Amino acid sequence: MNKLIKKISLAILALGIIIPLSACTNRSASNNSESQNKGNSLAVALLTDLNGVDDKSFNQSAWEGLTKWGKEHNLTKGLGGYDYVQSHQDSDYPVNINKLIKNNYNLIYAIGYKLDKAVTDGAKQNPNTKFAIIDTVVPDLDNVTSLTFKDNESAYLAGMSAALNSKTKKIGFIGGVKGEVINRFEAGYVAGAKAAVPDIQVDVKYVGAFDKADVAKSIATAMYNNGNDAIYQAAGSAGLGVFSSAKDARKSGKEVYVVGCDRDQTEEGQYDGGNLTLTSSIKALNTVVEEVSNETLAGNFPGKQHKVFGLKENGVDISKGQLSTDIWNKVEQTKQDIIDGKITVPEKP
Amino acid sequence: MNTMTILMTIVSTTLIYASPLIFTSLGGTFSERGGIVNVGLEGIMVIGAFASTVFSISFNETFGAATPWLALIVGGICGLLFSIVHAVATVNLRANHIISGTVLNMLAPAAAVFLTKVIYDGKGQTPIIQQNMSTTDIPLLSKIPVIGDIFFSNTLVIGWIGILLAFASWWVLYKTRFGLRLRSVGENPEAADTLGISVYKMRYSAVLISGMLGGIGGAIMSQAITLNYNVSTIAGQGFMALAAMIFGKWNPIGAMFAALFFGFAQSLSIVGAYIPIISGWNDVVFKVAPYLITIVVLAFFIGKSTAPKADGETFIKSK
Amino acid sequence: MSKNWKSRLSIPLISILAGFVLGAIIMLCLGYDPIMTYEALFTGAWGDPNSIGETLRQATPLILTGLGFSVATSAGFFNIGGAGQYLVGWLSSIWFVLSFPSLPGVVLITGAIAAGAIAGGIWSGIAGVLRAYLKTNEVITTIMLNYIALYLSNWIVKSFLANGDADYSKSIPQSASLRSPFLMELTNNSTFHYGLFIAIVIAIIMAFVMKKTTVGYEIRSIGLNSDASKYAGMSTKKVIILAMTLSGLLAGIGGAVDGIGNYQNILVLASTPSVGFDGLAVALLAYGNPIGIVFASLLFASLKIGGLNIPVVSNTPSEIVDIVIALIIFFVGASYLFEYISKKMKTNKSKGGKA
Amino acid sequence: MQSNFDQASCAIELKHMTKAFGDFKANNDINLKIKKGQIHALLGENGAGKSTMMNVLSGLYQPTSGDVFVNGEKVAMTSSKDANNLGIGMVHQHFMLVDDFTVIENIVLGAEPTKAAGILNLKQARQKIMDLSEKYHLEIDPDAKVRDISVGMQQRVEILKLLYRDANILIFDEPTAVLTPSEITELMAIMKEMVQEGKSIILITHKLDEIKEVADECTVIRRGQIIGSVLVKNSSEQQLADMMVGREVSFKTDKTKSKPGEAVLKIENLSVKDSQKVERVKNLSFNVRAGEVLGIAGVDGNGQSELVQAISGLEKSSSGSITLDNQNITNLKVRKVTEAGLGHIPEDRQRFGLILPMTVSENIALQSYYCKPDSAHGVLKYNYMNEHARHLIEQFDIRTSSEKSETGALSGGNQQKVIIAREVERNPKLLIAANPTRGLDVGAIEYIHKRLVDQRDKGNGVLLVSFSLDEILNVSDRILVMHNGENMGIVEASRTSEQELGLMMAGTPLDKIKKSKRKVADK
Repeated sequence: MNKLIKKISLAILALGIIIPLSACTNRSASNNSESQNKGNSLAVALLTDLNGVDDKSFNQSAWEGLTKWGKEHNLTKGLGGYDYVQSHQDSDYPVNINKLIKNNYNLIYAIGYKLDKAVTDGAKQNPNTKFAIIDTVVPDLDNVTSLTFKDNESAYLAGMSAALNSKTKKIGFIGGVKGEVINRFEAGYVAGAKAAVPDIQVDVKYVGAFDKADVAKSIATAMYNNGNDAIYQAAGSAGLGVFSSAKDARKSGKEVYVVGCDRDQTEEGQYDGGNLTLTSSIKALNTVVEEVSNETLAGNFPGKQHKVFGLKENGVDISKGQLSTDIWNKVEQTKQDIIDGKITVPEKP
Repeated sequence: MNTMTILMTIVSTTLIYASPLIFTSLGGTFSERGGIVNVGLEGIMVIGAFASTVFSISFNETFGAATPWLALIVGGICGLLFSIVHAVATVNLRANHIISGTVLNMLAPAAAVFLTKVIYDGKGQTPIIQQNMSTTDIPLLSKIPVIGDIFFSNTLVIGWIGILLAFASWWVLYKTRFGLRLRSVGENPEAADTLGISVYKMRYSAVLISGMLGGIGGAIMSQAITLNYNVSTIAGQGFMALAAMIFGKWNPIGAMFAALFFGFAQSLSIVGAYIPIISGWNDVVFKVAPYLITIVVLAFFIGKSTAPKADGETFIKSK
Repeated sequence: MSKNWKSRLSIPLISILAGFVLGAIIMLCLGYDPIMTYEALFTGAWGDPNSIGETLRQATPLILTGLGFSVATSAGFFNIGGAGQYLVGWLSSIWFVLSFPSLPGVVLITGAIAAGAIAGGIWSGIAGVLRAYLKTNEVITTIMLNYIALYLSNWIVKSFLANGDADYSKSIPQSASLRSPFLMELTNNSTFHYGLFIAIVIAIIMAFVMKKTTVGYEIRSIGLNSDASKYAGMSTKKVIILAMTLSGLLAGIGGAVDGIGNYQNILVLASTPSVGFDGLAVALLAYGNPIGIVFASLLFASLKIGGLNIPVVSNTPSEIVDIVIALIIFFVGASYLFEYISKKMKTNKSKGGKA
Repeated sequence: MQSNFDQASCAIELKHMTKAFGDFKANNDINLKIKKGQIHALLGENGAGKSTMMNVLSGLYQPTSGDVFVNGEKVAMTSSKDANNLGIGMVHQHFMLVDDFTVIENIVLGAEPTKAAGILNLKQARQKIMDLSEKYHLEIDPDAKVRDISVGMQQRVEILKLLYRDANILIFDEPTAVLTPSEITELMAIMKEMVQEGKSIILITHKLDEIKEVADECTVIRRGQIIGSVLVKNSSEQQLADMMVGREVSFKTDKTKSKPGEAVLKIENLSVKDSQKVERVKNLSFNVRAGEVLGIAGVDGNGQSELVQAISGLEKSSSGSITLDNQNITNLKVRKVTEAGLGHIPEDRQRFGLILPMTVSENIALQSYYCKPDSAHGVLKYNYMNEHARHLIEQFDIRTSSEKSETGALSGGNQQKVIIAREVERNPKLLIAANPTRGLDVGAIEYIHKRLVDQRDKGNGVLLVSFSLDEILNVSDRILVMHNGENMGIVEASRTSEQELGLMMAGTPLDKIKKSKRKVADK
């Protein structure tokens, strides 16, 4: 028995050596990127939270910005150029930061408040690497810039749009897990809605997780049944359940809408009768990433700074989506008022 | 909300949550009635969700409104193919059933995301499907006054199909030759063997049926709920289905009611927030309630549930 | 005995090999470069002191959740509640430290670990008590308790432990941390901490407990034949509760050690932590043997940490790592395959000899 | 011509049949003829190769070499289905029944009558089954679940399963091991009837009296080889037994007259309910005295198991008291009872007596692992345990390669010896032995009986529960008969007869028998 096991393992081992050897031809191809990118002074990496760069949300937006920037500067995806790394668990952040540093990335975007500890440690230990952290503030480090967004401002406009569009005077909000960032959305949304239509009812619910689309769909169904005719979703991939619930409601003849979040979610709202994404609050990570990358390339990395991107800085915005011209004009007006400082949007509900 | 709306909402949200679980737990019931423990339902659902989504995206223009239904079938077939891994491992290779099921659970999400990246140009989740499975009125039944509105209007038809399928499954298991033989290999494979029943064949059928139904369950998640495949499309539903099967005492009708019960508990926690007296309670109460209720009901009202006698036992045919 | 030991070791080794080879074949079929991928995997896990540190750190909670799962399995229970038990352990350790931040470091660390152990033990003990007295199936209760742990933990973090509106608790004081400047320097600033040594010591203790003590004997007896155990005068109820509690206690220590060693705080989580589920796979790979679990955890951690390096240096999707892990466990479970092949080879050979 | 005729008159013929498992030949060059319309007994010790041969005949095993002829035709059976089609069926020693199925479902399984599309047609099956049941006097309850019916009825279900398939050649593997005397008589009659109908029967048994009663021919098999075939009417029981074991066998356990002392076990007005709250032991009182073997006779399922469980602490009693060695042990925990001086050889050794995947030495420590010298401060002393096990292995002649072997790898007889070594070695005041020789061969039975008597001779009490009247009569000093949970009376073993015991087992109390005897005498 033991002898045979030995033989089998030898056979497998042999296979294990032969097959990869035969694959060596492929190898040169994937190494090309590094040679192409040589001579460029800036290698940029994007480190996402547990969701990847195709989360149909702000990770994706950031990646789109970086890709655009990279192409403009004749870089390719991969070592020495630009790339992204996704984390699979919360403990992966410091590991990923170190792996990126080891592979000579010199500007790292860390997307999400959860990465603040990892960025703080990484920046202290690697003063030559530059970090940009999104959605939270890491103060007092020369090689870290903090980029936060006034999500509440775009949410304010979203709430206003939903309220003005509402025929039932009832609109909803579905969040993923209660927290600092999502609270800003809730606060802005509720304030915007009440400001536009004082007697509007805003129904606020949380899924309790970002991955339970079935629960999110059930909540949305309850909301639509209860007469809400628009729901602002800030629930990550669970938010997909809100869209599918809205599609069901549409089929049964209700004129309901979803307000998208972080990105223009028009794609998600498409159904055979048209589009039910009323509008989307946009977090323009793409432009911010491009901007900061350019500044860094030019030698002006905004270290130690805390940059806040609101409507004024084009960091957040709202899409026109299915809004009527009438409402859109009011929204534009309010947007200007916020930029001008005439309206201050609350950050906490 | 008025009472009518509350009732309507309870029914429709119950079905949203329960439909995938019904199919999957029925699958589990077949497998375990045939003596193969199947903790790999979660993985099977992943494959069903993934495959049906890819199908729907690729062929929605060809098949139009029939796409979601065909996608369910595709999900079922792929679930079935995937479950062959489990069948080979447990029936032929004498693997511990739990190890093999765990392999399915680990393999499926990795393979699905991997393939998504291969198919969709490196993206980690698929695009949104265009032809989704949406709620509709059931013809005739929805015309019944009051009851029709509560139960059959604007409802997830596949959920009702699942409920009917549970009764059909019961009938198959308890009233047909196939069912009798399938159960016999789950209770006493040696006895079945002496009577000329091919234990291996029956156990294969049991696992493959569970693969098909689990695949459909997963497909319902992507076709009716998330409308795409991403890594969190299936996030624990397979385990809830496993729980439903045990809760239902390995009986198809019991499993179906257990799945509905889980959905109902979720639904209550959602609708509860609209009922004036309790709507002021802390949100965490509503979040925890469905799971707590399940434990309490199971412990104090349902009691012991016993698996088929040879469930999980490897049958080795003597030569 | 020694022969048995050898063949028990050879199966995991062949399985690991087979898993990697099959993984390579899959990559080849889909046009990815297996050598480069595996190279990235290896250097990502063991290529430099920092990576080694991270790999060892990642193995730490796996050892403990794996031990937890295997204790329950020995007594005949399927504890899929590792995730919840780990989580309440994590929560309690941080909660304890934050409640008494001014205590001396040794007290804080032992207290935090004890708090995690107790919380994890209670969490699975619930399933044990229900099983012992009401015959409630532990599979269902532990699944449900996972979700309850998630929601309760998130709520507690937000309501009691967070700074203002943040989604994570305050950080624990340096004195309560299992990390040390020495280890950081040694591993080039990795998150490696003393928890690994705690985990290994506990693994050795568990090996002793399960093999050499009356308690371990009772747990094994009940798992193998509960009727005979009753006949021999063992209290099955007591042992069921004990085994389940011990199981969660270990997972809880895993959470605590990860909490004060790795995270240094607790986060609002989007879903139940995967470490609990990985512990199950680790235990299966090691056939429940405590020392085997240490090695299986190291393998797992290598793959997980090394896997992070794959997308950095190649274009292979990192999911290949999870596929390889699944394949390895498949081969371990289906080890009869090797036996079958060797039998076939034997008979073919003898047939050939006769002809 | 002659040989042709010969073959045609044979239901089954084996020619040079060999079945090997690896290097081990379980059947070696077997030549055997089973004549049509006869009962052919097959006699041999456990492990002699009878079961292997029968598995070959029922299609479960394929012979390594040699030929099988059925009704004169050479056949190659690859599955039990093939055997079924040839009209061969087997009643297994361990019933091959699905507990969760009804009697009808069990009978039709594998040969189900169906309507279109595979829908079961149990109505049609029921008619045929009830006809067969009537014809062969095989009384059954068609809709009861098998787990709820008596062992005797389970066997009738097994037989009906074969008849339902129109089997002509029936193999009975130790069919009487689990039956009561009256059930045995019934079965013998049924077998004779079936032979008269033209069916052929192969009867595997240890019980020589049964062979004498029903069999036409008897073949003895030992170590995989045929020792010889004899016509039953021409040979005596003693001859057959000697052929079987290859040496002379004593049927009677040698024992001196008992010298009973004080009562070690006192049972007073004991009642026990089972898990369904049905009273299984009713107001039972008796004593077991030091230095005697008290046998409890009775048909399976008349409260014996519950009685034993109540004494050993596995089941609670609802009223009454149990005193062991002057200590009230009523409703004490198992361990307390054991410590008070009880040894217990349980009914189902694999289910209750042993933990099969554990080593022999671990099993020997099963009752004492928690105290010195097996362990100290919760730590097991393996050195001591192994040494102790080696000592007992030698003393009790347990055949195992090492004390570290898995107990499951031992033969049934040796497994039982492990239990006996463990229980007897503690020298318990009272030893309960519940069906201690079930399924064991003559050699092992002899050994175990000797051990029980030894225990008695050491001045301890022995409570022997057995369904085998032979065993009860052979080993016991006094016999208590249980029926329906009640005490039918206690008789001296030396002054009773099978008939008297049979009447009591059927539910006639002893005093009534005595009265009627007196009446007969009076008349």
